[in-house]
Amino acid sequence: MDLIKDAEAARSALTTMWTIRRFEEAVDDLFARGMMHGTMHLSIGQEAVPVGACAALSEGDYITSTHRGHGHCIARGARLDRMMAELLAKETGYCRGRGGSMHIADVATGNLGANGIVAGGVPIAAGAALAGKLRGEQRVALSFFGDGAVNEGAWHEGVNLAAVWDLPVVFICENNNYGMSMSVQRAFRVEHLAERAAGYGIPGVTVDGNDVPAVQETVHAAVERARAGGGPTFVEAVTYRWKGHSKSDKNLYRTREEIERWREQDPIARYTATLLEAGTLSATETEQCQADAREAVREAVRTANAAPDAAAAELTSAVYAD
Amino acid sequence: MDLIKDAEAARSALTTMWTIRRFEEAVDDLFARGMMHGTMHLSIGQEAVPVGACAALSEGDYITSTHRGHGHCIARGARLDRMMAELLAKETGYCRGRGGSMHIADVATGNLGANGIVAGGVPIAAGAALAGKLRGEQRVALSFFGDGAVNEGAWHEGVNLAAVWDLPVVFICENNNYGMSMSVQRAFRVEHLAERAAGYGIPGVTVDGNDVPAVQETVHAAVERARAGGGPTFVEAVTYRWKGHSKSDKNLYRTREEIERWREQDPIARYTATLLEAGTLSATETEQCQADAREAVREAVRTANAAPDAAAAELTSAVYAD
Amino acid sequence: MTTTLPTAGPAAATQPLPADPAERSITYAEAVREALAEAMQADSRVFLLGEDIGVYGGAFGVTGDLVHRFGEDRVRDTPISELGIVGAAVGAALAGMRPIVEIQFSDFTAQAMDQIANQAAKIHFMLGGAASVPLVLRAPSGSGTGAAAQHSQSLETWFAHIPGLKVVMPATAADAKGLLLAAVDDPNPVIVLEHKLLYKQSGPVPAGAGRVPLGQAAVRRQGQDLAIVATGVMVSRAMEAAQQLAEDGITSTVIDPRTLVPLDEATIISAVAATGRALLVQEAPQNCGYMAEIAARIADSEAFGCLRAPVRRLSGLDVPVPYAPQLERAAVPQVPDIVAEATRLVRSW
Amino acid sequence: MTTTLPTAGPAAATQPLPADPAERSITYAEAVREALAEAMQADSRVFLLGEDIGVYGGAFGVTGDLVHRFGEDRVRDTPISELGIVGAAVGAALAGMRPIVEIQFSDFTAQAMDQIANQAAKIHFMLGGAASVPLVLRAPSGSGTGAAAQHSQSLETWFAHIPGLKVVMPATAADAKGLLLAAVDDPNPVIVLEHKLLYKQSGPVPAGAGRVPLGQAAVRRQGQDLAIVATGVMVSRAMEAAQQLAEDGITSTVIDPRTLVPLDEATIISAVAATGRALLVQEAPQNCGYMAEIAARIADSEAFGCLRAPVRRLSGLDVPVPYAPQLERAAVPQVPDIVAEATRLVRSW
Ligand SMILES: Cc1ncc(C[n+]2csc(CCOP(=O)(O)OP(=O)(O)O)c2C)c(N)n1
Ligand SMILES: Cc1ncc(C[n+]2csc(CCOP(=O)(O)OP(=O)(O)O)c2C)c(N)n1
Ligand SMILES: [Mg+2]
Ligand SMILES: [Mg+2]
Repeated sequence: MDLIKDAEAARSALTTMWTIRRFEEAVDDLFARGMMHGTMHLSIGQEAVPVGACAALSEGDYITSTHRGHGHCIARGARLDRMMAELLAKETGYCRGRGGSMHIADVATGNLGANGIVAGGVPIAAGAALAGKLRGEQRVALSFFGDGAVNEGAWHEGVNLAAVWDLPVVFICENNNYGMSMSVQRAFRVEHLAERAAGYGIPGVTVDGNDVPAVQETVHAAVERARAGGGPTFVEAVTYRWKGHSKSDKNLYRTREEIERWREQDPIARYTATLLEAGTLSATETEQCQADAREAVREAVRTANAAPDAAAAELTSAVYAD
Repeated sequence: MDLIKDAEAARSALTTMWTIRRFEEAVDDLFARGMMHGTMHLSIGQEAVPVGACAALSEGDYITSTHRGHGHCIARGARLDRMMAELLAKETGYCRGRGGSMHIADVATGNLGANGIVAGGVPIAAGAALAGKLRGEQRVALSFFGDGAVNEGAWHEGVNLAAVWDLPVVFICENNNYGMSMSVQRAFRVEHLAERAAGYGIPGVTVDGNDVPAVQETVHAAVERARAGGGPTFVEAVTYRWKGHSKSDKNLYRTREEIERWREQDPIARYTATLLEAGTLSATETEQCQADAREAVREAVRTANAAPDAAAAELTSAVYAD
Repeated sequence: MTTTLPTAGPAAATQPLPADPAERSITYAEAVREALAEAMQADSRVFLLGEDIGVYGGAFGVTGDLVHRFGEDRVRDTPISELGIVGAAVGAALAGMRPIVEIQFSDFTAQAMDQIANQAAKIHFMLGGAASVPLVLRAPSGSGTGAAAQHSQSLETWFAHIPGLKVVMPATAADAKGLLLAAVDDPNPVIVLEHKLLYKQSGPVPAGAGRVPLGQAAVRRQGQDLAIVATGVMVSRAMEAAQQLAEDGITSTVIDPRTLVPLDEATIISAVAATGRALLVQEAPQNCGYMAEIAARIADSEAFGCLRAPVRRLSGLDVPVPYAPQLERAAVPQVPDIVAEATRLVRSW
Repeated sequence: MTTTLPTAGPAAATQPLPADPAERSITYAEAVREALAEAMQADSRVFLLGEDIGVYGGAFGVTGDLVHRFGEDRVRDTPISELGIVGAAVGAALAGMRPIVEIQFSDFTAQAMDQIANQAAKIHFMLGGAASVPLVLRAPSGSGTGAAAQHSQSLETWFAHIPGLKVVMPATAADAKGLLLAAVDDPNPVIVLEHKLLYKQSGPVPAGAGRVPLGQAAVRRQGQDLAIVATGVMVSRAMEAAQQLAEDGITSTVIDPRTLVPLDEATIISAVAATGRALLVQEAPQNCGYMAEIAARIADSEAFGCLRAPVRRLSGLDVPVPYAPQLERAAVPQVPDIVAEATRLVRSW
């Protein structure tokens, strides 16, 4: 797949990036108006990573996601109305209102779940890859996590298992430069997080995480390597979150200037410019992508709002599977 | 300190190596005769690591130890009689019979404890080093652990904290090639465990762990670096345990030939030969070291045997400090 | 080496929950912060470590501006690595410091459980008393914020089950300060489970207010018909319920144990003996929750002979905490539930 | 999505502990191994992972030669990384496999607690039922081997407190096999706490012996004067005590719950109601141990009105398990302790 030259692929990628942005803007707005509950972690500004990475996957592949997981879920193909319904605590939500933003997942698309636990999905991805390998399948598991996750024990153990067992996993770090308020400069003593990979005997590569074709290409190589039995790869995609970490964030740990500089690297604007320059899509077409996304999100909010609230009656019967 | 040329230092190091060996042989024997309880992890064949490493430390420095910790405790200067008393479940033991082999410690010599948990001591060492640093002291903390520990989350988190906070810690891996039955070849995808260090931005060095002067020299450099504010170092000392992992080991995972090859690398014999060759000690003197060690261990067994058994009466009052 | 379990604390003081308007009133979060500041001021060995406790001011704003007052060394932001952080605190405590760790959500104690349960709790005993681990772990606990199953647990029973740990659950601003100061003084590892919903609640904390000793329950209200024992955020719900019950002619003694380990068992037992009925209210799921321990102690105490009714527990449902606000509310006891249960207990027995 | 807490299991069968000499007798460890082999034979989704379970045969020799029979892929040695191992098992289970993890000592579940309690237990619920985590965790539990405080714990209460987990404690060879087979069948995460001291004990396991359903207690013996509820290694101690008590004219019903979650509460309650006295015996420290839950349920059940005596618990001391054999023995209930406590209970009330 060529996200620069292939018009169909480009249209899809650009629309998905816009969809993530519009979806999260809607969430931000609903939250601000008191119509949404809990806390929300928005990935606005980081859209190139989920879109580029998921574009490199095939049907049947698994992903594990994070607390900042709306983008992953959308990029992997989930339905917007069921996502929005989940956030609005509706019975029609993906988790029937039991999980909310931090546990959203469309299992049908191989999404094994967002995770409220930093690095929680990393060993889970290794295990999903192991399952495929034991069955002799060609499935790859892709694990999304943030820079902050890389210092958790779960990350270390999960990556090492995948490495020594040659598991088909792609570990993709969304390095948005902060774990909450902790900058990567303070949390690591290496310049590139990808330097961690060598200690596990696996390749590590750093890519511009605001460049969607670059992300797709890099992840694609890692996916192909994994599928061919070459084992895991650690991909570090450097990006930035525009919004606060969550709703409690007063942005005291970074400057307006820094945020401004990164906003100038808007992955959607950059990709649009690339496509126009390459002549892959016309301005009308890129605008259509944006409009389609807005309409899809609007429709999702409408559908979700109309759905029945999650019902407390069946709480205790939902704990165990049978 | 020059363990090759300095006769006093050499005498002390050689005697300590013999003491560890004789102590553990006595333990092995007492256990076999049913006079000792629980399980024991012997470090016979690995004596160069604790002796070389502790020779590089100063008074006031801390160590954390492991389940295979008799050597660390002895090399750091503990009393043999109180150690033996502990293993024999006596009231005079270092832990009053409550800890046993896996929790033995002489706190007075800065030994913060053996540990039944693989990698348990690693973040503890980082914290002890942090304490010294916060008080503006010059103390170093040295953390012993095995190759198996390096894959634990606790190891990862402890090492990273030390790295990002520039803590005066020396992480010393006793790579005896196996974590129980798991060979380093199966547990790691790197050739030298020291390669892990780079991912934390700290130096990593591999040393012949059966060469006591080499261990001392390498650790000494790391200690000096730490004391000078240069932060932690990861030292991998490659060695081998002659005995089984513990009492349940049937040695099914390695060959007699492999064990034989390593026995030929006996760190005590090698060091003795080095000293004789260098003319630092005479044959009479090296034999005296051996004899002194045997006598000290015998005396410790006698003293410990004569001591009263640990008393159950004060169990519940021993849980909380006041 | 003395405090053993069960410890009957000193006779509990009767402490009314309603504020005396003459007294200074601050929030629970401010009270915690004040205790942290006073402890650091008084003792150079005290320092804080945790995720985002520095310039961010803590996920729940508890540490606030402390980093500006005490510097980054003593208000130490950490990478995200709970096991390493608690382990480092254990090491620092062994080496003579008095670390106070903030675990961002008490759920993440799961990550640090080895250092909490296998190291901090046991080292003093395992080393035969040769060392101690004076370490305080603060961990925001409980549901009610819509943060769902991995950010809303009430795990006190995990800690109370491990000999060597002390377990504290402050329910008022004054206790949040006073118990924390006592915890810092204690030579043992103490885990303080603060409740997220209480952080913004204000209460009287006299300016010079000092320590509240561990092991002393607070009798928040006295009555004749039943004894209600409640912890954490359930204390204020129990008080509200008691008020409503009183209007209905049912009077209750409300006891807040404040510290679960050591427990002031005597105060609870005598209140149950006096009223003949016990209602035990917790937010945690019922199965093996802390109130099972209280129930078991009552059922094997002098109060046994005085029981006029079964010992009743009212707990969170045995479910992970759900996200949807209506489900989340349904999953833990609310004031009307307490009123209903108390009424049933008194009217049917 | 049905099994809820508390579950009153099907009426419990009366199962005598003493062996019928006509039946095949194998050790508890062999019984576990047999279940593992049968499960792997029957279902290609089943595989094992854990530290040293391959050529070493397991720290307690449980997996033995299985690696030679099923290969290194399905009897998978792991690096020392409990959190990673359990996490990988969660992932494999989500992806359609049936992993069985051996945690070398149950104490090391502390390392894996996040994946056990925050992931495995909650995923089915958090995802609204869209996925399940059919995962079995085997963990050798208990004291008596001189391995001291970090290798000897009985942590069942930790797991029983987390909704979403099932908790099993087999006390005989037959149950070790039958309950494990049932656990493998179960679509939920099940933790099986095997007891180290039982591994070498033999018991009747009929050649074709199959599943023992979860949620069904075993009444090991029947009597009139009191009901003894015991778990793990305490079951055989309780049986020995009951034998001695009988010689002294005191007859007891001995109940082995076998699964703590789901619990066959009905069998326990009716035995207590019938005898009017309950003695609850566990190895774990008393405070917040599982028997607190049983006591609490008794104190709030139909049996309440039938109680002729306080509900008595006999537990491990609230101390970390000590190393010295004489201290270790003193720290947990022994047969004479059970006899003494039962006698006191019957004679004084
Ligand atoms: C184990 C654990 N520790 C702490 C937290 C609280 N927390 C949630 S997100 C977060 C920051 C994560 O940073 P990063 O991994 O870089 O992801 P980002 O938020 O930047 O996308 C923290 C500390 C958590 N959820 N889980
Ligand atoms: C957390 C934890 N997991 C597993 C064990 C069981 N165990 C004790 S020692 C050991 C092997 C350790 O290997 P290594 O670190 O290389 O040290 P060595 O025994 O070779 O000295 C294992 C698996 C343990 N004690 N703690
Ligand atoms: Mg980040
Ligand atoms: Mg080793």
